Amino acid sequence: MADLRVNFCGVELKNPLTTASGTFGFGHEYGEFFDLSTLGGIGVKGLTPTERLGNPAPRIAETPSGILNCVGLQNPGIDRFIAEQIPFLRRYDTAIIANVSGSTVEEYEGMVEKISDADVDLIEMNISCPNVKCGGMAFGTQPAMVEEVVSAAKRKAKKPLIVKLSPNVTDITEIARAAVAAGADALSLINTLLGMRIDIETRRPILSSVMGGLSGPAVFPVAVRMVYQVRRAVDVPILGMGGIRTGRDIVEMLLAGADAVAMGTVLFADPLAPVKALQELEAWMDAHGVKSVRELSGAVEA
Amino acid sequence: MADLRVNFCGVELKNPLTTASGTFGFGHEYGEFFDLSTLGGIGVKGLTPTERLGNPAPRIAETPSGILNCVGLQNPGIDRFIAEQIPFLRRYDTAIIANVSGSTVEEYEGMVEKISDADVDLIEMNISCPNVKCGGMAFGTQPAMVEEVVSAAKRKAKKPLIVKLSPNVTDITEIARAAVAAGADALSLINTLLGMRIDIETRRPILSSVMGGLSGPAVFPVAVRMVYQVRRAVDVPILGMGGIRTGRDIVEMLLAGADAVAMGTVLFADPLAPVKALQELEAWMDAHGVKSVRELSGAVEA
Amino acid sequence: MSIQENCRVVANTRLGEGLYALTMHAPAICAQAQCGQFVHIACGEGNLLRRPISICGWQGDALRVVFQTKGEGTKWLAARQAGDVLDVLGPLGHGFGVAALGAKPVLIGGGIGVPPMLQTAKAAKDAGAQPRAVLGFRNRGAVILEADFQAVCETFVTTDDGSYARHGFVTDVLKELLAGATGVAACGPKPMLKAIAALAEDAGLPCQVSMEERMGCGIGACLVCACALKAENGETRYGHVCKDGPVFDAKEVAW
Amino acid sequence: MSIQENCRVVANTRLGEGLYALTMHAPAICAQAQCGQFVHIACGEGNLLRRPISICGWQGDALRVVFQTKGEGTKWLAARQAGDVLDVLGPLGHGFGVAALGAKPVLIGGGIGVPPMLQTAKAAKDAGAQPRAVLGFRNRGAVILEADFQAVCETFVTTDDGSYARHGFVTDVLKELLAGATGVAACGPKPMLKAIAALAEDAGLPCQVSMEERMGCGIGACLVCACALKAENGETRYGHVCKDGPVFDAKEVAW
Ligand SMILES: Cc1cc2nc3c(=O)[nH]c(=O)nc-3n(C[C@H](O)[C@H](O)[C@H](O)COP(=O)(O)OP(=O)(O)OC[C@H]3O[C@@H](n4cnc5c(N)ncnc54)[C@H](O)[C@@H]3O)c2cc1C
Ligand SMILES: Cc1cc2nc3c(=O)[nH]c(=O)nc-3n(C[C@H](O)[C@H](O)[C@H](O)COP(=O)(O)OP(=O)(O)OC[C@H]3O[C@@H](n4cnc5c(N)ncnc54)[C@H](O)[C@@H]3O)c2cc1C
Ligand SMILES: Cc1cc2nc3c(=O)[nH]c(=O)nc-3n(C[C@H](O)[C@H](O)[C@H](O)COP(=O)(O)O)c2cc1C
Ligand SMILES: Cc1cc2nc3c(=O)[nH]c(=O)nc-3n(C[C@H](O)[C@H](O)[C@H](O)COP(=O)(O)O)c2cc1C
Ligand code: FES
Ligand code: FES
Repeated sequence: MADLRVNFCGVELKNPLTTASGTFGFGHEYGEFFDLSTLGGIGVKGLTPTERLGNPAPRIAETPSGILNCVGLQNPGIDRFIAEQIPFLRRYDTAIIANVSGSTVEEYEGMVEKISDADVDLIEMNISCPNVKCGGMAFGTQPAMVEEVVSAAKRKAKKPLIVKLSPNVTDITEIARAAVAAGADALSLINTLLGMRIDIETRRPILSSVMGGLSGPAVFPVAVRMVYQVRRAVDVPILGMGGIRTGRDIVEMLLAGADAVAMGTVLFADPLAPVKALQELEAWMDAHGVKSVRELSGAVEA
Repeated sequence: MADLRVNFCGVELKNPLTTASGTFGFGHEYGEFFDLSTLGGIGVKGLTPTERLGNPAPRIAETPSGILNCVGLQNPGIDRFIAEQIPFLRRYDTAIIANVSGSTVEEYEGMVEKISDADVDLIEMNISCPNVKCGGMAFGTQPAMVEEVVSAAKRKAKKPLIVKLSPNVTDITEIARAAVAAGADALSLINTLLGMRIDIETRRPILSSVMGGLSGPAVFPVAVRMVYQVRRAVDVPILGMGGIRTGRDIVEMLLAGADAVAMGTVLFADPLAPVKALQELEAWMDAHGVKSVRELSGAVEA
Repeated sequence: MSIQENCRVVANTRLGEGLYALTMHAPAICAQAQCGQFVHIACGEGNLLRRPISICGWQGDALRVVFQTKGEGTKWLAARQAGDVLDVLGPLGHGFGVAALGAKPVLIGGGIGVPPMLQTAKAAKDAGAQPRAVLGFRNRGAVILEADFQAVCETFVTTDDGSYARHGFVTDVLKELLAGATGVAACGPKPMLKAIAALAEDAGLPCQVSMEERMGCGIGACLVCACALKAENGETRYGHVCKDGPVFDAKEVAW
Repeated sequence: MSIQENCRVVANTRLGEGLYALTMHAPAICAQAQCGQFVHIACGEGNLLRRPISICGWQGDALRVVFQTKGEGTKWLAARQAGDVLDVLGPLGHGFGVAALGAKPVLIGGGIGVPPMLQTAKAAKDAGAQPRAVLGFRNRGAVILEADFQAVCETFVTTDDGSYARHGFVTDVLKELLAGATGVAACGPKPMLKAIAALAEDAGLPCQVSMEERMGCGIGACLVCACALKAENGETRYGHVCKDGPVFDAKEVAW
């Protein structure tokens, strides 16, 4: 029997598979399809200081082996998450990964402080958000902004702080180094790639926000590459994501350098994908005599 | 009957469809499947000052709706291209787009000078190549390097100079502006996204070069987005490419801002894809009462 | 409770130009289905996302959907044959509440919005009401399910161009039926729904409308299928077509 | 001249664990095929790239390939049934030149490298030569096409584990046959080909080997299927398996 347990920043995960923030709501819906305790952890919808309504529809467009989305961080706000959702999630034997987003450094600080006192296991800080004080440029695209926002947040963090990187950068290792220098306990990547589709009949962008985030299997090779690069650049645990579909994809992401992984978009195609992928992972490990999933992390020979 | 003609930098193309450099060799092979005169233009394999052997195999890996490649610019060198290939290509009624790559500014200068005197219609300068004098960082990822290499090349250019942009950057508009400021007559985009796949059985990267270039339908939404952004940033013609598969994709790329397009990876799936796409384009235009393809360029309403 | 069920195609019949009725063996979904709900169908390896299609009706274990080909997904579905197996999620969303529509509901379908109204008509009738149906189509070639409706209740058909039945819009008929009506339910293009909602509101009748939006998960987790609703504070909030809908109270919708 | 042909599957037969023989109606390809060439088959919407498969043989308009399931592509191919249509490019590449192998060629196949040697044996025989075949397999379950070869020429079979026929490697048999041989041709795993090439060279015999590499276009345009060859200046140059090969003169290959 393969040992799937992973220790991620001091948090014991029963297996390396978590769900990607924003694709899994707060777990209720997929909980109708499988037991949420099957998962190593649940990444919840990105939270903001107060309720956010999100963008108008359409918020999704299909692309070859992927999707674009522009949900715009619709969420009930961190307080209602803490009050209403944590008790539900705690009924399951799985780690809770709270995902926080902000539009100023102060917002991030406040969120991290607040969520640190709530009953969650890990804090994931999404820095792909536009910095309203910097002309809307995403925090995660400039090393200086990364340092600033991560070090501010880290000072308030009483739980392990995962910094989630944007892939829309020239050099992901530079950003990873900045985040780790500023105190990130772990990194997660990749968030979505910026993309666009146009409805040729109406000649209008499909998404209400014109451009949106690309995710799904299409981005898997980009995600594997970035995890590989980041693994070689810094020394903190990595939560790898971007297009993971199967148990084999999990193995590949682990080999590239991830310590744990998250699955998102593929759930829309198959709500049982996490259960199947875990079975495949275990069967693959047994067939290959891999005793612990930890042996796989970063084990690519290159 | 729809008018497919496009004037690209003063060169009259019979239609907006060309082939992407490196996917079409020098035309011989696909010429067995269809008449090369069908094409608006042919982008030939990337040329270097002297013959290049390229990378060892494996040079290709499949990804969801895409591929990774690391051919490593195998080519016979610019002199043999001029002597042996131009005469063959000139037998067809189609524009010749010579694609040049270098590893120093001087190499680019020399290539552009030489190819300017040869019988080609357009020069496409691939700046995604590593700059050996700058620690191997790709020319196309730093505005300063872009300015330097493009202005040097432009001084030698006696044919329209298209600068081909790398998508592996934080802000494509910054690079586009640098290229245009330095004298680029047109821009082409996108080159491949950096990606990686690992063979989980051998635990080794599939590609001999570890990382390689992602192309094919998977990247289409990224390409559309970048063409859209660049169209709004600069005022030169754009050759749009990245994952184009059908006539509808051509329309979408034109609407985003391209003046002409190129098709590459999809040829491997279907050697007749260009012929079919042109038929679809024409039928679509007729059905929608679009008289000239030129009406479509940049006509997205956003 | 949503279910993932592998459903064998029993029949896939062409009803007209680009129009198909597909019946599948779906015991678990049929056992729970309600009128106005939808199923989310995986449409081939080439398409990552499922396609939402309304439930037109069911009989025993046989679930019927009626659809129009639009892009790759529905074209793939049109090519399915008896014996093929479909990967289906369902039944999803909130359907029509026939009880709230009273004893004399008017049920309106426009174009490819017609199918879900059939089971709704049956449900209303089974509940003891006297439904009437109004079905609007672009032209003669687009007419579907007329006989099926007539077998259930009094049915009025219109075509936009007058090439079949009454020339005009469903709203023309609705105006005439409002007097005796106790409620209105509709599915179809948004402008049609908006016009119907306005007529019902003027007449003081309850009105339920089935909305459409592009979907991801189909079950309420990804929040992409936003439908603008009126918030209590007078502003707009977003409900989700897949879970809060597809059927909404017309008064709630921010048109 | 390469052709794109839509080929109806005539039969797809399971030969063993993960092993299939697929016959398709391919008149245009058959009309031009030569032994040792391959076809490039589109394997379903989920896979962008075609899959290269050697031509095992043809009879009239019926082309036969024999393949082993490995990943998604070959699994898709294994699921095809009579009547399905395949999108095939072919015949591609340079095959075996039987004339250069002389009157007594030894033809060697290892595992899934066995299929292309069958038509090669036939071609040699048709050309008046007296071929002998040596077929090596991992174990009894992997043995394919033995009877087909025996119908053409004297055939020796080995298994790595001795579970069937002779225990040992094809090279063990080759050593015994070299004396009377005029040439060697082989297809199989690279280490096997390398060992065979060395034996043939020592014996001063011409040797042709069929190489494998991951492919894109399959026709020589994309240059991804590089095979390291010895350049005249003693360095390495890259030939391309799809166009210059798959069959190369063993002396040219930089092993
Ligand atoms: C609740 C609901 C019920 C529906 N019921 C029916 C029905 O009974 N019969 C029927 O013919 N159609 C119905 N539709 C519309 C149907 O879902 C679309 O026609 C279909 O998704 C188009 O897919 P495609 O691949 O053919 O088109 P494409 O345009 O290629 O699809 C591209 C993407 O856009 C989405 N999309 C395109 N049009 C629509 C649309 N109108 N609504 C939602 N998503 C869309 C697709 O799902 C896909 O993700 C319903 C839609 C919803 C939301
Ligand atoms: C000239 C030639 C002739 C061949 N003839 C036969 C034959 O007659 N019978 C047979 O069973 N197999 C043959 N092969 C091998 C066959 O092409 C691969 O097994 C097949 O491509 C695997 O595809 P997949 O999707 O099942 O596997 P995956 O591993 O999922 O394929 C992933 C990618 O790698 C490529 N790939 C994987 N393995 C190979 C390989 N060994 N060679 C080339 N590409 C590979 C695939 O084409 C695909 O692009 C031949 C290969 C070549 C180059
Ligand atoms: C609909 C949708 C909503 C998302 N919302 C968030 C979010 O709120 N916060 C966040 O950090 N990432 C968000 N993401 C990004 C995912 O968490 C993940 O990084 C990305 O989708 C890549 O993984 P995937 O390809 O498996 O989906 C969202 C992605 C999707 C598709
Ligand atoms: C096998 C291969 C080789 C390529 N070689 C070159 C090259 O030599 N020069 C260049 O500028 N681009 C090269 N490219 C990039 C393509 O020209 C094109 O920019 C990219 O593939 C995106 O288009 P596509 O998705 O239609 O293939 C190559 C791409 C592929 C797949
Ligand atoms: S489609 Fe995911 S919430 Fe509606
Ligand atoms: S596969 Fe393209 S050159 Fe061989």
